[in-house]
Amino acid sequence: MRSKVVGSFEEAVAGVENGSSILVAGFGEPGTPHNLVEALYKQGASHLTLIANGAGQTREDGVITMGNLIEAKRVARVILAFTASTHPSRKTPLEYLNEAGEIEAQITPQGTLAERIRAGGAGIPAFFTPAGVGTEVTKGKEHREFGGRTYVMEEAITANYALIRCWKADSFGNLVFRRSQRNFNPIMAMAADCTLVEAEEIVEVGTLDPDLIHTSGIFVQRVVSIPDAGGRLEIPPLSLQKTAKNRP
Amino acid sequence: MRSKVVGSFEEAVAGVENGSSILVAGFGEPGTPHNLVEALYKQGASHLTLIANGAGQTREDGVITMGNLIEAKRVARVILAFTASTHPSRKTPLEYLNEAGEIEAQITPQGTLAERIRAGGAGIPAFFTPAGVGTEVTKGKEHREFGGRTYVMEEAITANYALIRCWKADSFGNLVFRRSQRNFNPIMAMAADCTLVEAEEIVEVGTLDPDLIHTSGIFVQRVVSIPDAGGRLEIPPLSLQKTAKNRP
Amino acid sequence: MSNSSKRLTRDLMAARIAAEFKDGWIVNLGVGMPTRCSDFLPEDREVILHAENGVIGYGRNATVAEATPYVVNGGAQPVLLTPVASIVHHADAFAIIRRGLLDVAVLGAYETAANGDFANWRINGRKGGGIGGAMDLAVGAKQVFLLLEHTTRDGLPRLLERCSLPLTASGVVTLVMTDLGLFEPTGSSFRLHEIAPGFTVDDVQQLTGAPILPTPDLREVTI
Amino acid sequence: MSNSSKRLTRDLMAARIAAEFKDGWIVNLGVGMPTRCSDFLPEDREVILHAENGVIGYGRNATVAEATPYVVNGGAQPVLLTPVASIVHHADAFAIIRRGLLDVAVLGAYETAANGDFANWRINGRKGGGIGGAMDLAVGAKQVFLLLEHTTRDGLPRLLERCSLPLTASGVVTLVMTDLGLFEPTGSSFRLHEIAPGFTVDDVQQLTGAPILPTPDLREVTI
Repeated sequence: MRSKVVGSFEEAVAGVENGSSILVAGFGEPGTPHNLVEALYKQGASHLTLIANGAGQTREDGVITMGNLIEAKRVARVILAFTASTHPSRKTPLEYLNEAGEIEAQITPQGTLAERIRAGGAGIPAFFTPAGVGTEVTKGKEHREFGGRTYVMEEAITANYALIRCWKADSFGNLVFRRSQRNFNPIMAMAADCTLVEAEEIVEVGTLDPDLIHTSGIFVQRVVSIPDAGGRLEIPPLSLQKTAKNRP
Repeated sequence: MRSKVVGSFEEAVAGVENGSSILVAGFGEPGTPHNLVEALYKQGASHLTLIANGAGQTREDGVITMGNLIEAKRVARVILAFTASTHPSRKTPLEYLNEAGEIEAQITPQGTLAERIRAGGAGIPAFFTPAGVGTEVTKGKEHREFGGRTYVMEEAITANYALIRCWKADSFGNLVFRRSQRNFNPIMAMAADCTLVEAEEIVEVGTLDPDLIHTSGIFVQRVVSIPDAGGRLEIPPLSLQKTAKNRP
Repeated sequence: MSNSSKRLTRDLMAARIAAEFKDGWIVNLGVGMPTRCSDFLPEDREVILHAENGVIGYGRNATVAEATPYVVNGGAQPVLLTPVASIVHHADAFAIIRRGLLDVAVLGAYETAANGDFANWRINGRKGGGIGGAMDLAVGAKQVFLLLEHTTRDGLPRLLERCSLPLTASGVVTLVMTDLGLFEPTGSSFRLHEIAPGFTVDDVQQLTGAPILPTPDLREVTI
Repeated sequence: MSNSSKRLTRDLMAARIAAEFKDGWIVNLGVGMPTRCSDFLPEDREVILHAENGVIGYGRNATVAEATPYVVNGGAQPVLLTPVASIVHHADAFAIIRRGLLDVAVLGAYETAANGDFANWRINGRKGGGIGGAMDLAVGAKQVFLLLEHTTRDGLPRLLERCSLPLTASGVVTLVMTDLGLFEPTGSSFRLHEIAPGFTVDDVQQLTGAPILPTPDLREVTI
């Protein structure tokens, strides 16, 4: 078995060209491929299209995010469920560039985003959903009734790359996610031509129970081990620090 | 936590009314809910719609199948990927009734069938697929081009009931399937209003790893333990006897 | 307003709306105030919490000691799992929503209207916004409860005859909890079921952009 | 036909088509003859077998002693898993197919034509049929190889100028293995690359319903 394991994050993102479309997984902290995003930031590709849940924030703890890529004007287009921060007072680089017309920002309901990606990974070019009907986000789109209810047609999303983070991977690229790390990861891995994975642990082929594998290795092209992760998070989870309650 | 476990197959299928639509999982032997099908046969409901991969065969080893329900004229309509046996010499009850015009038999490509069920479970009323374009099975259906390729629109399938077989269940209805037992089971469980499960083993709530659960208990209404199964198959697998090779 | 009038705390608002959850319900709690509800679930009832990221069956918010970076709710906050917990991916999490399995979605909002409309994703004049899962939840859940402050920072009403902001969904709101009381949109007015202690119906009417109709058995908000 | 002419056995046909699999290919083997290929995979190449029921990375057919009722291929026959194996549900198994991840689908057929059409699901005059996964596989896989007997039980040709049976898909067949040789549909004819030992091109032409064009380097079928 040829191994898909590469030696560094740099190697994992090698060859990402200007103009590439990139799915970036994660919901909050869990399952966010911070290391691959940082490697992409250093790699230099520009005119990117980013597809993710949100991509606005930059951080003050040194962790490189999609927000940094956007701030550096390396991103031409985003498709997101959040294109602005929830608090108008905390403006993100994306918002400034969006207001200045320097980036194309497509906003889409989160379930529609997830289903468009799932459709892309499933070879389904388009489907109908009730989400957003009667709102400005579905204006100009095709609507149709099924069973007396109105739905809007949405088209699939595929991309050149997906950036994925998992708990365990084997060298064939079979992936296991832990708890809410799963989120967009399995569907994004299916929708990309080239799926790049950062894994907290890489194990021998044959040691993962086939019934427990969340993403089949046939969807994965490159896997890289996160140094010093060993099943733990190498980056202090910001959301955890901010929101976990101090209770007795 | 209220338990969804019921005491018998009879109890599990109680209340299935005439005219019900029923998804029946299984592909070959694995994941086929033989005990629930037998209970449904004894229960007596008629004018049923059955949705399954295939439903033709009757067996000579005493195992009751959907073929027996069809033979007993309890089925008004089927949606299947196989409406006739592969060998014209072995005619099934479904074929005789279909030729006589006594049953409505809709044939659909297997992937379209799976995706229609998945769409039903996902609240997606319709989608486009390339399967069957240019063949007689998509005649009269709406076709449309996306990206220069022609697709056909297919509508979702939902049903009143799903008959499911799993390896392990907890009393909340969380399910784990073993190997190719999975097949149609998870998507059918999602597409039914009332999902009935026969489980080879029932375990305490909290003992199944949340990451390993293939079907969430929120999709499941009733679970029944297969007596004397204990993780093994209580019915001799016909396909196994027939096809496994006698090699040294 | 009397001297004893004090708007309800966020915890009280969350606790009051959580008291509406019925036994066996599957509930989604939106980002912001709604996620607080998981700390106030009625102990005599079994309520299953569903999050957009695919966590089904989570429980209360985690303390710093309990928190792991692997388990977060729809607001990306660390939570604990309950024994019935299971995990699905994002597309399946929204399959559950669209399929209609949620008994209620509790959402935050900028505005809501007597006709059951609400707006929670974009402020007028601002480019971009944050929809998150709200549009899917609003049309998928059997009921939509809102948790919001009764007025803006500038003292303007958030409960209106018609929304002024771009809508999240039309005619779906069934219950509204603010820091002044518990309201039910009726089409042309808000029926006031419960009122914050120390406030009068007139107080509330003055801070509301639509007619307020107190129910005959109007009472103070209590948990 | 000489005395030594004997049609190829099913195992030989399966082995010859399996020899076409390239290193790294993802392959689906259809019900019937094609599933035999898993017993003849080239040992110097890594081939991943995919089945409609969601088993990815299965290997050879199981012996009675090895078989378990939990692991079957697309023909519902017991098989063994390889170390890279993973399992998905039926909808995801077909997502893989439609997404275009399969390098080849090897299918059985009643008929095929020089224009790359084939038919394998319904016999004329018969009500109903068996499509299985064939229509999805035929339009999803990068290539379609067929494995079929060269003639019907009545001696009529199965390789034709145009199919007479309802099509499974149009213009998708890239290689055809019969018990008389290895053929490539070219649009108007079948290019004959390899021929069963003991048969002449004329022998094959007489049993074929479309023009046969032998390649200049025509050779005997060998594994």
